[in-house]
Amino acid sequence: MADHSSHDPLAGIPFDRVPPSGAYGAGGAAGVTVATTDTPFIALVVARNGFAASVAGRLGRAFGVEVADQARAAIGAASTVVGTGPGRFLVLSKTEPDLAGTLRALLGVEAAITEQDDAYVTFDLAGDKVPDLIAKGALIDLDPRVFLPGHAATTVIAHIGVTLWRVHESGWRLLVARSLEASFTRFLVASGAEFGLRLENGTAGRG
Amino acid sequence: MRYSFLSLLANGLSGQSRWTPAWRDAAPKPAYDVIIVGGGGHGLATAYYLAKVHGIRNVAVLEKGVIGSGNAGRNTTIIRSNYLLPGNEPFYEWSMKLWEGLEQELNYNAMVSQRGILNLFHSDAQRDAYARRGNAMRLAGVDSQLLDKARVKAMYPFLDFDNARFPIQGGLLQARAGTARHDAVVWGYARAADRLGVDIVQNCEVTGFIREGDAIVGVETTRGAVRAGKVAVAVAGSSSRVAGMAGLRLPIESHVLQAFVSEGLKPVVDGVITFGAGHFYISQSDKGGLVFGGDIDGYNSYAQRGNLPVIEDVCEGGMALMPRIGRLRLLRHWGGIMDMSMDGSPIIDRTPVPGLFLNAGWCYGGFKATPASGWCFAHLLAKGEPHETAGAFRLDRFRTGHLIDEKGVGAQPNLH
Amino acid sequence: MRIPCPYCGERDAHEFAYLGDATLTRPDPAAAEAEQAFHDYVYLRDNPAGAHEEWWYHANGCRQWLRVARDTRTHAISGAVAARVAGEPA
Amino acid sequence: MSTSNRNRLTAGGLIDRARPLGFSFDGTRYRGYEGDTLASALLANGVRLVGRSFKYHRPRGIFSAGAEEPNALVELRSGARREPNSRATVTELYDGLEAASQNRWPSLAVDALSLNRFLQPFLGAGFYYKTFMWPAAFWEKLYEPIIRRAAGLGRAAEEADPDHYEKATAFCDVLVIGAGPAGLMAALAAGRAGARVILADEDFLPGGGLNAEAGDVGRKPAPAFAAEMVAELMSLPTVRVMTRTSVFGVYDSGTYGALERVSDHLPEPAPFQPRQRLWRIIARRAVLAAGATERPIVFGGNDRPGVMLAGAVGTYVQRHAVLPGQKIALFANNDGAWREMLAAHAAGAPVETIIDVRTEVAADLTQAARAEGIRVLTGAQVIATAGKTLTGLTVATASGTERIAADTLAVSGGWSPSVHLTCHHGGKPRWEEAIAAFVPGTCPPGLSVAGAAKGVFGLGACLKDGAAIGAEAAQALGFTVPALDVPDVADAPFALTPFWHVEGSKGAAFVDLQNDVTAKDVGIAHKEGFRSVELLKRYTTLGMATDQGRTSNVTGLAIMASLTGASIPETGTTIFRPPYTPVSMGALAGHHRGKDFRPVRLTPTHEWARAQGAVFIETGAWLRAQYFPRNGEKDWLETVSREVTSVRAGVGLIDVSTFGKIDLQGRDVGAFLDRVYINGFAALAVGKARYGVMLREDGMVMDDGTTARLAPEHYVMTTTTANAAKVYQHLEFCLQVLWPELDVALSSVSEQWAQIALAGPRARDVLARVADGDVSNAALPFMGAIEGTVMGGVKARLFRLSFSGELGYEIAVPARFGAALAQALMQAGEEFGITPYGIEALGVMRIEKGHVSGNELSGQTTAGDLGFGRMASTKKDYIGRTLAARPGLTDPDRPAFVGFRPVDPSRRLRAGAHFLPLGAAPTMANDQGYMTSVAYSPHLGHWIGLGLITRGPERLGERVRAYDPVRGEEIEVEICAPGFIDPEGVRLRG
Ligand SMILES: Cc1cc2nc3c(=O)[nH]c(=O)nc-3n(C[C@H](O)[C@H](O)[C@H](O)COP(=O)(O)OP(=O)(O)OC[C@H]3O[C@@H](n4cnc5c(N)ncnc54)[C@H](O)[C@@H]3O)c2cc1C
Ligand SMILES: NC(=O)c1ccc[n+]([C@@H]2O[C@H](COP(=O)([O-])OP(=O)(O)OC[C@H]3O[C@@H](n4cnc5c(N)ncnc54)[C@H](O)[C@@H]3O)[C@@H](O)[C@H]2O)c1
Ligand SMILES: Cc1cc2nc3c(=O)[nH]c(=O)nc-3n(C[C@H](O)[C@H](O)[C@H](O)COP(=O)(O)O)c2cc1C
Ligand SMILES: [Zn+2]
Repeated sequence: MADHSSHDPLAGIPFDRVPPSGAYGAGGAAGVTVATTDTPFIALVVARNGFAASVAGRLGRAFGVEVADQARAAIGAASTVVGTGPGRFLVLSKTEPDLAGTLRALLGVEAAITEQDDAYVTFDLAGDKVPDLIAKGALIDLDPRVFLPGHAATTVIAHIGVTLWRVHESGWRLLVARSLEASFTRFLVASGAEFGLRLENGTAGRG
Repeated sequence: MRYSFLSLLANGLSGQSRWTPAWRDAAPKPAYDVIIVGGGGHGLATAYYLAKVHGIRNVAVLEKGVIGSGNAGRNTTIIRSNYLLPGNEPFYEWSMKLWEGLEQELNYNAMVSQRGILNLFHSDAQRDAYARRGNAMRLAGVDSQLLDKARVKAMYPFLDFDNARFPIQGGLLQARAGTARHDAVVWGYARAADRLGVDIVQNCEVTGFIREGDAIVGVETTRGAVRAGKVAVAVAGSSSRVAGMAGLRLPIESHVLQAFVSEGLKPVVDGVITFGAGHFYISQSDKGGLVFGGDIDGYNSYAQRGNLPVIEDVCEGGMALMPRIGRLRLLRHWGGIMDMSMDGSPIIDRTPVPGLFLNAGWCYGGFKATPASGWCFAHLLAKGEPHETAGAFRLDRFRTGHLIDEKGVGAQPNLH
Repeated sequence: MRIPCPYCGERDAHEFAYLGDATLTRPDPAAAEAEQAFHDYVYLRDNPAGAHEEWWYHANGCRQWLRVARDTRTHAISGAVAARVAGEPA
Repeated sequence: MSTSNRNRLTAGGLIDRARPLGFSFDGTRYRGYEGDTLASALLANGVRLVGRSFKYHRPRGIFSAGAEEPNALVELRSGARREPNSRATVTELYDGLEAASQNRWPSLAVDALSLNRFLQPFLGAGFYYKTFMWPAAFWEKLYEPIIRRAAGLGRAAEEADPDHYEKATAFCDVLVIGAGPAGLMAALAAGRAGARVILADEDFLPGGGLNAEAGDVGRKPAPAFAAEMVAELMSLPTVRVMTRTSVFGVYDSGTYGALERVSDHLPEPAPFQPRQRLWRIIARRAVLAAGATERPIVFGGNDRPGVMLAGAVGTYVQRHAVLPGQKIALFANNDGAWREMLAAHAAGAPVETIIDVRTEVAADLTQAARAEGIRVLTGAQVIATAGKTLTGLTVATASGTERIAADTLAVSGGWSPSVHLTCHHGGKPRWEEAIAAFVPGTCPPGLSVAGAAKGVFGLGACLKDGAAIGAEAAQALGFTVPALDVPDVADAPFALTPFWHVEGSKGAAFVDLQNDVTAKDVGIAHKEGFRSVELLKRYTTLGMATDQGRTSNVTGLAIMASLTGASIPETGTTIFRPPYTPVSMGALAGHHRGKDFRPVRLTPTHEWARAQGAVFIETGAWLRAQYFPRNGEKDWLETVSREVTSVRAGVGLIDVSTFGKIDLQGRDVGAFLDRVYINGFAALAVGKARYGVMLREDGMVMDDGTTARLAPEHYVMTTTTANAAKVYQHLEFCLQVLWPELDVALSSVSEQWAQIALAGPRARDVLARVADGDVSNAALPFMGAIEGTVMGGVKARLFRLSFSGELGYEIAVPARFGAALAQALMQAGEEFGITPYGIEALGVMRIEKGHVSGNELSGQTTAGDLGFGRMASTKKDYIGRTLAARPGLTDPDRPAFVGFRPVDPSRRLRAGAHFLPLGAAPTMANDQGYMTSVAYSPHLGHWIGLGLITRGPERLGERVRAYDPVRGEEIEVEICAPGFIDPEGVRLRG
């Protein structure tokens, strides 16, 4: 673990590498902590024409959450269903190894399913300063009074496409395309340094 | 009054009291041989060459505001003839030739300044594309040089050669390219046309056409009806609106392009530089302002102003290319409405409506065309035949498929 | 400029890709004069100064094609609907 | 350190005398205090000459106390942090500040170019348009370089800006711009109602006019009242107060641009702090409370250091406890300026004379002045000034002229509301006769104006107006606004007689101080017909300097109006454009510079490739392995040739994950693909892949790639790397807009799958060791596509495809297994000498094989040009079919795709060379096409090329010239079929 105290928190870190785990920026208690993980199982459900509501209902019943066809994250104990577009749901699961298979069985002809387990890197951001940090890249209203737990958005942060949702009071989850992990982490480090940022890169399944 | 050191001296000694109007502020007469709609660079140049080259002097230029208040007065002043396609290249080179003698021709210093344009490339594919273009230019008898990185560095050592996301590999240089003082071009043509008898009528908006049968025989304006043998439209960003009054739909969308100027500075950039890995180009005006721009905003607009995303995009490109400009300040930014044609190239042609002629589709690149556009449009109006260098700029090329698509992006104006 | 995406809510225009006039209909390729009709469809535009119906694709969002009503003189946006539920072209 | 501070009052002001700050100007060291600006500190130290003007290099001093400053521009800091053209009047003093004067040589006091003033009679408006034309060649060589060196003001830093910048976005219900009395009240009204409020002020000390106000507000000194308001606002949970933040532009849909100067008041940014931050503030409503700017009166010698706006004199005295001079005179046309001077006098400023153009001035004012021993001259005009910095004035009165000693002349011609932001959407301000000023006209949607910005000049009225407008904004959004107690302040009437220009005064009378535009220049413009304000501006450069004519525009147009005889509203103003005050480029770029200019996409095997010694190259957003050099290889060509040879002789692998991968599911996928590709896909068998070509509707080729059918209702499409996003968007357009009835669901799976191409005669041997199932020719024939597993259970898709012309496969595995797959293949292939290869070798092999790629898919080529004519189905409609039939696209003379070989095999080919018939002159008319791609073929031992040439396929065997003057080369080439290797395709079917 490296502790970076220079003026430029990214000094010496090659741009084509994920910055190493460690504390960046201002000292003291970190204003933001960032943990990257490979969420084990992700699938994208795209409802076929006319089935969006039905698909939402089935997903909700199957995972024990309230799913509507809108930009919300329905967060269950083992699974989360995130709306990313009309009739489009990203399903994340900690426990379903063949998530796509399960979903195919569940939804039959009502939806097209694709495996997306490896498409994203998950960034878990925690701390009071998270909205301020994300506001340095995104043009959406993240005020904690407006963007409530369970709210989700698919948007751009610093030229990088992101799907994000607020998990609970001070926890936020961001999905970023795997190929952009290094650049996105650089953005977080550069922008979070003023608050003090602690980065923990997960290694599960990587490589 | 002819302009010279002597006239300057005489006026200086007489307390600047003897100057006369650069052009008459004419009122519209009832009829003209040719009416030119639009007092931008193109309209005024057309009037000048009609009078000068073809002896047609009973001509009026009708301008809805003051002359030069359109794109002629708000562009980034780059002149060049570094085009790729045979439909374009000879025309722009003809324009370049006219620029080269413009001041003496007009007796007006338009500050035509051939300090060179350098188009940077950042990949092998881009290099090959520029080589293709540079060779095409040579075939048309135009100067071009393909520079490697070392030569680019020697010219502009302060570009980011060490830490760039898209490293500079080299550039295509046209040394004869450069800039001209935009307003002076307008005023110079206006003054010269006026001297030859052309009426320049300002605050005179064309609001409709007078028809006899199919043919157009004059215009309705905010200052009354004016009849004409021929009506020539050169209204740039307003082409669709004016053509619409004659019942024509054009292969054109109007889009906004923004431009930017910094606070005045001692010399920073000598020539014109374009960034090949983003949307940014820059030169420095003789007054010291860095004049720069980038991509169009990308949506239909008549508002003459743009939005932050493109401003940010342009400045990101600027900082990526020239990290020394971080502490320099943007002084002003504005927008112009361009007539983006469906293949990115212009139209100088008759229209299906008898008596109506069209000069349009100049996109973000018509300033450099001003002299040749005027020359060729005047030729068409006088002779009834296109000028040899402008023969490809036909309105029916979209129907026949003889497109002049320099960028190869097809019928999507916001990508040209 | 902010576009009211019916799914995502109001979003800055830079999240979208623009395609222009949304009042055009792809012609019938089998009809007589199809080439002329395609020419008009692909190349000719009303290009109005004022109310304009236009396509915007929410590329960095819900991936919907939206039909947006916007004034080209003021950039004021009066509404946006998804292409798929938009029904017949306006 | 000089400790003089001789012009500092011993008490009062909003400076902290306990916190002295050292600074230097032109190398001399001085002292100021916290709360000073550079300008106030210079004045405190008696420094009056601070700069040289743009054109005539005339000595200039400090003219204002705010953002409108035209004269006191300095270079701030040094080295890589040098900031030219910094206004001393808004530069917050910090310890160690270094400033230098600019636009002078060799020194500020002795400036060679000040000789220009002798040429001044000849250098009137537009002089350069009238001369420097002879001889023509002298312009670039002689005249222009001189002009360029003389022009400009400060010098840019020569090194990269070392500081960090960032951008951020904030949302609010009500944005209040300006924290003067009106803004504070507006923010309070909306904030107490519970609205989310942002209050932004460009000053480091909120309060606006209150900070220079001598009187009390709500029984407290005005600055204390302001501080109390700010404290309450900061305590409200929904209010955010942003100081040092200029709102610079009004963009669409309630988006405001603002610049926060986070660290400019520090010697350098604190660790991990940006220097500045660009804000995009998205506000449902906004209240502009930006105040007003005082304007001068134009008279001969009005640019002498010591001539200063009256309000600025007041601000320096009240706020900074600085006396701008020891002998102060006022020249004005309005009551407000009198009050300002009386208050300054009361605070200790030696005001000796008041000169007013009006013959009648309110008796209370004249009496008050006389009571203080101030001499009053009414019906009088200043007609000349004297001194290097001001020492005296000549005043014309009814009884003649007289000279008056003064080191400071306060001037006031009235006030102009700061309407700038109201004009950013093209709104035109309206002339208000009562105050002789422009007030806001049509405002951008959602923006209302309060206080002096709207022409409400009394302090009491500003407070009330602010409260009302703030309440209105909150109410419009549905908030209930509690009643607000607005302190009562009795406002004196605002009495003014419009007066612009002392005609017949001696010496140059400057309208635009920074650009050296004089009243005479306005006269020249008038004579020459540049009478419209827009022409006046452009011809004379009036209002085009760094201050954008804050103090000169109205005066200039008033002078023009008096010449034309038109009224001021008929004459109109020029348009105000953003930014309201200049904004640094660094802030507008934010984080996105250097390597972070744009994000980089890394392939799943990036680290693996690095470990293999790869050299990487940018291809669009991606970074890809270009080649893998080995020790002893002398150049890239040797490496690439080795890689190609190894593949063709044995086997190699390359990461091709960058291709776009689109998953299509549904009943109608086959029908859909038939409409987007020129060739047919509905009949493609399950388990097979097919190459497809896609057109734009205008008939040009858009993209190509293979699409495989994995199940009856399930296809996966690959696109080129460059066009991945474009094709996806296009397919969504077709489905959502053109054919919403089709049952097709699209998903991008580009990121999910790592894809590795394995090629070479031993490819199957290698694959067999890694795949878990049967990969024999029977199980996986050419163009086969099957799902299975590899490496003992890793889900995989296996495609038998070949770009190289060799027996080839593409193996897709979930992205996190990409590197493992590469490793496994390397291991499995070890005995066959497997080699990783990069995109250079890939390119060589595809050129050898004659496949088209990015260089050929230029958007200017048709399917016919590229040899795909026969692929196009005639039995169905597809996008682009109709317009591809236009004569221009079917002309048999169009350049068409073929191969080229050098007649002399030792010669190198170059992409971008044009083709000319042998012996033909190098002219455009003889141009027949160009070389699109070239490679050195190790297989053939010479360079080969692909290209487009007129009627190419009919001319195989013919020789032409490849003409490449930009690289000084020209060689003879032979036209050949595009496949240089295995044209029959035996290898790939093997
Ligand atoms: C920001 C920007 C940067 C540019 N940079 C460059 C560059 O660097 N190099 C380059 O070559 N080109 C550039 N261009 C393009 C170039 O400015 C234009 O192509 C060119 O000026 C158009 O021709 P014009 O001068 O005749 O047009 P304009 O000056 O726009 O003239 C058209 C005139 O028609 C008038 N008009 C419109 N409707 C009517 C009516 N109904 N009745 C009467 N009059 C009417 C208008 O008021 C206007 O004055 C740029 C354009 C913009 C907007
Ligand atoms: N003496 C006179 O005749 C006269 C004339 C006019 C005004 N005044 C006085 O001036 C005051 C006017 O009050 P007010 O509240 O309308 O204005 P103000 O001048 O007190 O406050 C305006 C504030 O807005 C800020 N500001 C301006 N533009 C900005 C921008 N774009 N972004 C961020 N901040 C910006 C300024 O820094 C300033 O603090 C009153 O005290 C009034 O009496 C006096
Ligand atoms: C080449 C060029 C240089 C310019 N330089 C300046 C400048 O130094 N100062 C300035 O205020 N505006 C400058 N402008 C911008 C004009 O003030 C004005 O914004 C532009 O011509 C568009 O007109 P509009 O803003 O009236 O619509 C420049 C414009 C051009 C085209
Ligand atoms: Zn959306």
